[in-house]
Amino acid sequence: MESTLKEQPASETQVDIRPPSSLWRDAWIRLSKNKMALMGLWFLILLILFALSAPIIASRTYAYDKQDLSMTSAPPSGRHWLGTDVLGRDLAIRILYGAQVSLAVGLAATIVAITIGVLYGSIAGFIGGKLDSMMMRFVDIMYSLPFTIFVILLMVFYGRKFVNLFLAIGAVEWLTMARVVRGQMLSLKRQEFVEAAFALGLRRRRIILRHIIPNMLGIIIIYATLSVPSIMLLEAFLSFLGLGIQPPMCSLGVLIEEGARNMEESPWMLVFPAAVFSLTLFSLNFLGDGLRDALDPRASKD
Amino acid sequence: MNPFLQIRELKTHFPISKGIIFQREVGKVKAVDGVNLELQQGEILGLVGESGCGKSTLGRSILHIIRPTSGQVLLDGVNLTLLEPEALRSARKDFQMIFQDPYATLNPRMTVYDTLAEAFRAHFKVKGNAIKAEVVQLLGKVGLPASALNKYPHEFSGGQRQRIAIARALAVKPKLIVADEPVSALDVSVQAQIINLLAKLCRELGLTLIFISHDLSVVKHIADRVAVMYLGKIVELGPAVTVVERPLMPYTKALVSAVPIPDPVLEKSRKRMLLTGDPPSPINPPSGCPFRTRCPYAIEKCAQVVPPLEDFGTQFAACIRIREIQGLESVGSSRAG
Amino acid sequence: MLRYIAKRLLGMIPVLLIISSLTFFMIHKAPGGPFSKDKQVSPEVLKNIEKHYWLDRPIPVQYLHYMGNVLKGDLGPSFKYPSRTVNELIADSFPVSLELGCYALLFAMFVGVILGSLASLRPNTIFDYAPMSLSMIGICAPTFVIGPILVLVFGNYFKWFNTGGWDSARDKVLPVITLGLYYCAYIARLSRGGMLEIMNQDFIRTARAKGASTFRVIVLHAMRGGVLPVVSFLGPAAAGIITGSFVVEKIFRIPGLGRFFVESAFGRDYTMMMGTVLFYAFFVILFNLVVDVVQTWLNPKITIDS
Amino acid sequence: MATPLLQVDDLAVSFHTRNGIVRAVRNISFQVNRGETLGIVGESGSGKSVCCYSLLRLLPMPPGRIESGKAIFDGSMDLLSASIRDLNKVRGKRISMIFQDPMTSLNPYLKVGQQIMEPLLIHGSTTKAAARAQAIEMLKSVGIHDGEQRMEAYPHQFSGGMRQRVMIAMALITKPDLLIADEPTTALDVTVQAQILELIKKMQGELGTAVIFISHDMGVVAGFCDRVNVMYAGKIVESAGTQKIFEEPQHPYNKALQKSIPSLQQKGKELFTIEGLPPDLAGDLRGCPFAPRCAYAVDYCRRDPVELLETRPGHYSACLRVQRKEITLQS
Amino acid sequence: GKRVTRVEAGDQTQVYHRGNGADPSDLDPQLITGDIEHHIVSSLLEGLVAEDPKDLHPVPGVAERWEISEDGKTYTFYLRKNARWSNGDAVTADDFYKSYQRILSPGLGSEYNYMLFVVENAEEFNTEKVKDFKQVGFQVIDPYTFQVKLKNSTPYFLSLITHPSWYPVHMPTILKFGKMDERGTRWTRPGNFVGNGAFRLSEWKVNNVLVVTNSPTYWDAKVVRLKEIRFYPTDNQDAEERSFRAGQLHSTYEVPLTKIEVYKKQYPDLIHIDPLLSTYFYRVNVKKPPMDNLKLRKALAMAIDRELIVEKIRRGGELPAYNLTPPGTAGYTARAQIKKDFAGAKKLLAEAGYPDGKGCPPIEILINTHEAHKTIAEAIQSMWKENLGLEVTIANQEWKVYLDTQKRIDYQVCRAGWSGDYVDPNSFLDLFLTGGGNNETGWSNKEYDNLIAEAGRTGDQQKRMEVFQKAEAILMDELPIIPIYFYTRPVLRQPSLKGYYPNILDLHPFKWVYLESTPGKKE
Ligand SMILES: Nc1ncnc2c1ncn2[C@@H]1O[C@H](COP(=O)(O)OP(=O)(O)OP(=O)(O)O)[C@@H](O)[C@H]1O
Ligand SMILES: Nc1ncnc2c1ncn2[C@@H]1O[C@H](COP(=O)(O)OP(=O)(O)OP(=O)(O)O)[C@@H](O)[C@H]1O
Ligand SMILES: [Mg+2]
Ligand SMILES: [Mg+2]
Repeated sequence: MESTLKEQPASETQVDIRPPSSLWRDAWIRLSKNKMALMGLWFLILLILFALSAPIIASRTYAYDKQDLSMTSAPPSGRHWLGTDVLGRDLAIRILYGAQVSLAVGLAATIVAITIGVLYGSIAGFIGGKLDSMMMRFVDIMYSLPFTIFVILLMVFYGRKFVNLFLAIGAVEWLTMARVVRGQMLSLKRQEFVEAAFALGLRRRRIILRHIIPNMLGIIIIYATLSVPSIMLLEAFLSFLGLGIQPPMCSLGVLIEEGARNMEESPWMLVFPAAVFSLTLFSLNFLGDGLRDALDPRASKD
Repeated sequence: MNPFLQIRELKTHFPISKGIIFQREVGKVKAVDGVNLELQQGEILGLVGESGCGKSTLGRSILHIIRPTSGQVLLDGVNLTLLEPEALRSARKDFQMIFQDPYATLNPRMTVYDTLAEAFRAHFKVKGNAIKAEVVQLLGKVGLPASALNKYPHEFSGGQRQRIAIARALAVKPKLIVADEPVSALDVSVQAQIINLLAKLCRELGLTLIFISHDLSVVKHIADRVAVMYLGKIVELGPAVTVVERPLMPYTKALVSAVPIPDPVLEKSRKRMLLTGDPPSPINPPSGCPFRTRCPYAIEKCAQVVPPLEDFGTQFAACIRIREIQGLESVGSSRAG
Repeated sequence: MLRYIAKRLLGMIPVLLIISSLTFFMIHKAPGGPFSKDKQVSPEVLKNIEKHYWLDRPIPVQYLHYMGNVLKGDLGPSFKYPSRTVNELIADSFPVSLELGCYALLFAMFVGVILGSLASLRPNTIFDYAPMSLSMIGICAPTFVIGPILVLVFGNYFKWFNTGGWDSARDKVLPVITLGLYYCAYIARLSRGGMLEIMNQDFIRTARAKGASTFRVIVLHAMRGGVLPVVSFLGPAAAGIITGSFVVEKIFRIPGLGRFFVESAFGRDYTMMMGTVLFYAFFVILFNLVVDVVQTWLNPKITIDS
Repeated sequence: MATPLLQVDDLAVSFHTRNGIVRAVRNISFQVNRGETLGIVGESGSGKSVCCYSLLRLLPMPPGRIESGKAIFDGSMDLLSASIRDLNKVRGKRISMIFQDPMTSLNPYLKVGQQIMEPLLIHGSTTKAAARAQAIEMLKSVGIHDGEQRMEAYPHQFSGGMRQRVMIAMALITKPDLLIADEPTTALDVTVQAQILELIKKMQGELGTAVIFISHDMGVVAGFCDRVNVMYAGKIVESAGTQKIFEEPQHPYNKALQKSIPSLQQKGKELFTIEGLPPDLAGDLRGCPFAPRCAYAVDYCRRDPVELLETRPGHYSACLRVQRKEITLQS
Repeated sequence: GKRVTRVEAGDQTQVYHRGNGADPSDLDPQLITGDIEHHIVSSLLEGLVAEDPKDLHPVPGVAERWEISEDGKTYTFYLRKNARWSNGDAVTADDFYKSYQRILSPGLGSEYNYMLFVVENAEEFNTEKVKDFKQVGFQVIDPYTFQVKLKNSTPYFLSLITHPSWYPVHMPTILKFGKMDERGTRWTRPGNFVGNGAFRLSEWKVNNVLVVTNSPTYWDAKVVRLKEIRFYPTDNQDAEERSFRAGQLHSTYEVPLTKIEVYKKQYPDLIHIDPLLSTYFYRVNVKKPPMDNLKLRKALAMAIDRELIVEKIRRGGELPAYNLTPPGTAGYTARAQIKKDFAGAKKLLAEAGYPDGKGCPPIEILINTHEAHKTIAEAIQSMWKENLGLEVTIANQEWKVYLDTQKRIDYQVCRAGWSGDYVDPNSFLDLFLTGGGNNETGWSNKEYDNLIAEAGRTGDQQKRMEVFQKAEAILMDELPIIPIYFYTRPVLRQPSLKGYYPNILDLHPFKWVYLESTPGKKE
């Protein structure tokens, strides 16, 4: 059995073949074992697919703006599965279209806002000192400027373009993120492992991106998943100001507002859009929680 | 020949403040208080001293991990204290630290592979596979199996973590390492392995090493010279064997006499020179000689002058009564070391 | 620290100046004026009104005039309420908003942190999902949905609480919950994340080894570090909660400041708007300062480098 | 003989990780008597700490799992199956623990003083003031004399050795029946170390405290412990009175270990080391785990199961060849 | 135990809890502009002439009788001697004289001063063409005789002067807090306010509540049965409705659209749908192609199914509007009407050059953001699309931006509404005079202008109406506007609210209102 002894290094080379696992790869493995998170992921994918196929489904049944004033505010029925709205439009189709708009706006704007917020907050927190206080005062200023007027000006001078919608959302949503990230950065940058990375001679950018941000990803993800719904609702407000989507197009936020107005008489108008909204939110959050847990090697269950 | 590392009048003080809103500075911890040192390339300096005397702080100040309050550090003729941040950063390739607290200094979200590869990438332009080979080799050197690659710091034992930290410092192939108790958590066999490795690196590649340790036998074994610190100052400096076997300073003597011996019979039977008195606080150190409060030979004069580090032929010591004490000792000499 | 605070407070002045000038020029750039109505005011009358409010002068002159008054502590007359000054209106409504906001914030923090901590105890079990789902009600159902529902259920059906007003405790419960729920969700989730991060640390093990009960471990050992992310969220949240209560104020007929923020913008009530924006800015900055101080207090490793 | 203070039977602990099951502690049994000091030495990563954590159920679970075993404390309570409530009454009061990594084991958000006082406040009926006085006293006895001020400091303001002493003070303050000390003096200079060992000894003398003492410092073990367990790869490979361990090693690993001690070797020479790497604990270990690195190993060593058996009176070894008396390892 | 609701308590103590729409901005009768303030002020002050609670015909107010000269141009009012201000002062002719001087002084900038422009030289004084107020047609004959000279005979003069702009104000009080023509002084605050109405101001908390209590100094105090009226500003219809349902309000300001049907079915005794002197219409920018095309405008106007909108969308008992002036405005009903004719519309569209909508650039409907406007715009959008094949978009703008856009006539089609200030077709038809401030369509027609002017001069009511008929016919022929429906005001009222009658101006002299609970009828 001399050979078994020599097997020892052999098993090492076997380990060698495996690609070195990184935080993300491990996270994925762990995530794929988290049932709730997976359910969230699947629901989101499904919803996105559904939302994207809205025009196809719509052309087979009813268009999103097809009114039937003889069937206004009709409860769910065989013809209109989820009922109709005050103008007799098929709610199911409208929800699909609304989801399309809301998801697009919510996800895209969140990504933009988070990216800006994280970078901004990290830099401010990491470098600290004068730069930090200047950057944070800028955030204070942005917080304080009257958003409504900002949006109105944006709309009046640059038109009701979709880009401006993003601009408006982007202008506010990153602020809180920046502050939260800065707070995290302040405590993380004092951690010994950051000092060690520093002593290693790593570039600051690398320390921030590779060492610190992964350690606050949990918070970032949580915040991001919460941003999506707020942005969806913010979009409704912007539509109210005239920026954003225009009737008869709709978004989930607009549908919910409409539904809230009719909630006693025609509860389905609120229940269904709100359900889609909530499910999106729940999925996002369970996915987010799952991701957070997956990204924490110490919390691993497997 | 110019010394490879020159440390001049290095001081690092920490302000101590009280209160949250009405904060005020109530004093300073003089963790390092005027240290002068010179090291040749390839030399190993053992740094010993009482816990809390400022060894780690000295190490970190030399490497500018914390900015020293004053003083200068010259490495290979380059004054680190004057370097711009970016220049200092790239200069870090040449000097590394093995931290005392390995676990805290490992990024909890990085696998061992990432941690070590990061060190490579910091200063070398190498591709993935090459890095991997290097990393595996490095792990082998510190006695860890390749299966450790994909694990996170929390999945290791104390000693294993310490070895990861050592590997990380070695990864950039520095010219100077400050090793802060690098082997304290290792069993003797692994400890031997690491010490051999470090010694070999110094011998063969001209690595300069400052080796902080409490284990005098290890220090004696590996170090060329030993510096003894007390309350932020170097109080004795000389060849390792001499300092350990024939210490001049009363403090060093006490230290040496307290070294445990791995032999139950000898260990239980021997006599120790126990220090009496309170170790002074670094916030308000005693006047004059910092050791005088616990020194059996202290006289009034000790409270008046700060003893300079004087050359006594074989070694340097900071005590105004060395000669008298030596005289006393030669009468009733006792074994030391 | 005191110096730092003083410095930050001093630093407020330029920031407020920037905010006020930006706002001033922004609102004057926005189409429509305070006296544009669907029944057009005759030009002669309009001229007279504008003269009365200095609106007929060049904008920089108006600005200087306004700022001069502000420095004297006078925020000017309100356009919407001609017989009242902005100072009076803020003084009347702010205490209400402050009360509402404080209750809501306390509610959000209390419930949020509890739910978050509970969830963090056994992640990915029903004990995690349940409190998390509960906390998310606040976001799933936006204020304008949850508010009416609460009123319908507890005001109209059970008749436990009043449907509007701001006088008795019966008036206050529902709006506080409505306003707090949204922030509660954020706080719960952030504290879950923060607590999980901490609960895996070694020093929690130390606390356990001392025989500390789970409660003690959480409250004494984990909470301080665990709520750090919540704390940095609190600055924006507090500012938002005190002023962002517009919808709640409308639903529950609360005479708070929130509506002035919104309505002054919509009504182009320039002075009211400037007043509220300055006031708001002051609070934003103040809260952020408080947060920064609390952060250093919670985390001894953070030093304030002034 | 009276019942031992702690009787551990067949303890097995594993970690279920994504890289497989790491069996960190493999069915070990030992006992600790009142007033006795049990030393545990061994390979880094051999499961010493894990074994101790599992006694107080402090392992991160998951991924850790206590697979089997009993740990009867004081003849009555099984630490491994007791309710958390009961356990909490014991933890910190009757059994204290000093952790290996003082930096991460101290709460960075709390003042040191508060942390030292805490065990008293949790268990005792002491007032805050009394606890405080006691804490300062305790700090003094571990060599931190400016306790009044240091109580108000935070851990990161301490040096490594001071943090370790804080840990020690925290563990000793309740005067436990059993002290589990996981490398308590690694960061301490020899004078302070001596002082602290003296302190523990004094306590043992006065209160009959038993100590489980993990250390790599053979010198300290030699001077401080009554009995020593040598661990390797999750198993106890040798167990005997201190003197016997040092003088008559009964396991090749122990013998090799002793040869590696630097103080006994000549300066300038390479230190003796054990060739090869310790086995991967995630693997299935048949036979003697040390066999691949053992100078004495023969075929069956790698094949046959080993057990810890009494090879001489009071001296247990897990070496098959020693058990079969094929080799003697006298140094 | 069961809690006594506010309404139940109020019924016992004659405290009327009234949902009053938005928050009143001021109580100066000469500065206020909205009906919200109007309601409150009408309880605090009384003019020369008051309204009958049922049909609002002029009844004696401060003036116990009046004489009208032959030519209908001179009115002489004889004030009652027992009329008192709330501080005890007598109400005299001088008070009226000074009040009118104040409202007409240019410095005050009263937005409703034009209500007085029927008086000789009033406009001239206001625009500073006449400096001396003595030349204005007001005259104090003696402390209790007051004379007004009009420019033309104005048949609706007596109903005109029930408007708050004709209320007297207490000059000493005003002068106590500022100059006579100073805006926004504190004289309107509780404690300061001195009125001569049936109630006096006792509390005014912004956004919270405004309380008036009955005034012992009022000359007709014995008929006033209410002790107190509490006006609650509730600008959220749904919240208001919930409060009503919870028994916290006796009456609401509005009813949410969605609730109308429910109440009509379940609580028909609580909902009241009152007609309103108000029209909902679309303005059309006649200057901008393609809307400058009359045929297209006609096609658009004809392609709207107003019945459907009223029945299916509004559901508040509104009337479809085929012309501008609400039917029965002071006995006037327009004869000219737009037709609903989809086929005809199509034909017209083809004639306009856009057969089946082809070639017609997209039409944008501008609305200010509001759920109701949005829904109607969506419906009309769909109708134009279906019936005419036109591509229509909707743009919503925030209120002030929308006003600005409308004022600059920078739109194609834009939603609008108008309520008459007084019950007379003139209140609607003079909107579209050339260059009129509220025209906002770019439309101008000489003949129309002349007709409206002629109507102003005509004393004979019969003839006058005919002139208006002609004018409105022109308007409906040229269609600078597309009428859609006539508003109604659906409100909720507790049955215990008595002496409260529906009328076209939604005015309810509180003097006559009282509370009387009908036992055993609740829930
Ligand atoms: N959380 C964990 N997940 C996976 N493996 C772990 C975990 N904790 C410890 N281990 C493994 O368990 C084994 C025993 O660890 P332990 O900490 O008990 O070693 P030790 O004997 O204390 O070593 P040292 O002397 O280095 O502290 C090690 O091989 C380690 O890799
Ligand atoms: N960040 C800090 N703030 C305040 N005081 C500090 C800080 N870091 C270290 N000190 C103090 O400086 C002194 C020296 O600390 P240092 O860590 O250098 O000691 P050391 O010699 O390494 O001790 P040990 O052997 O115990 O690790 C100690 O008194 C310590 O309390
Ligand atoms: Mg140290
Ligand atoms: Mg260990």
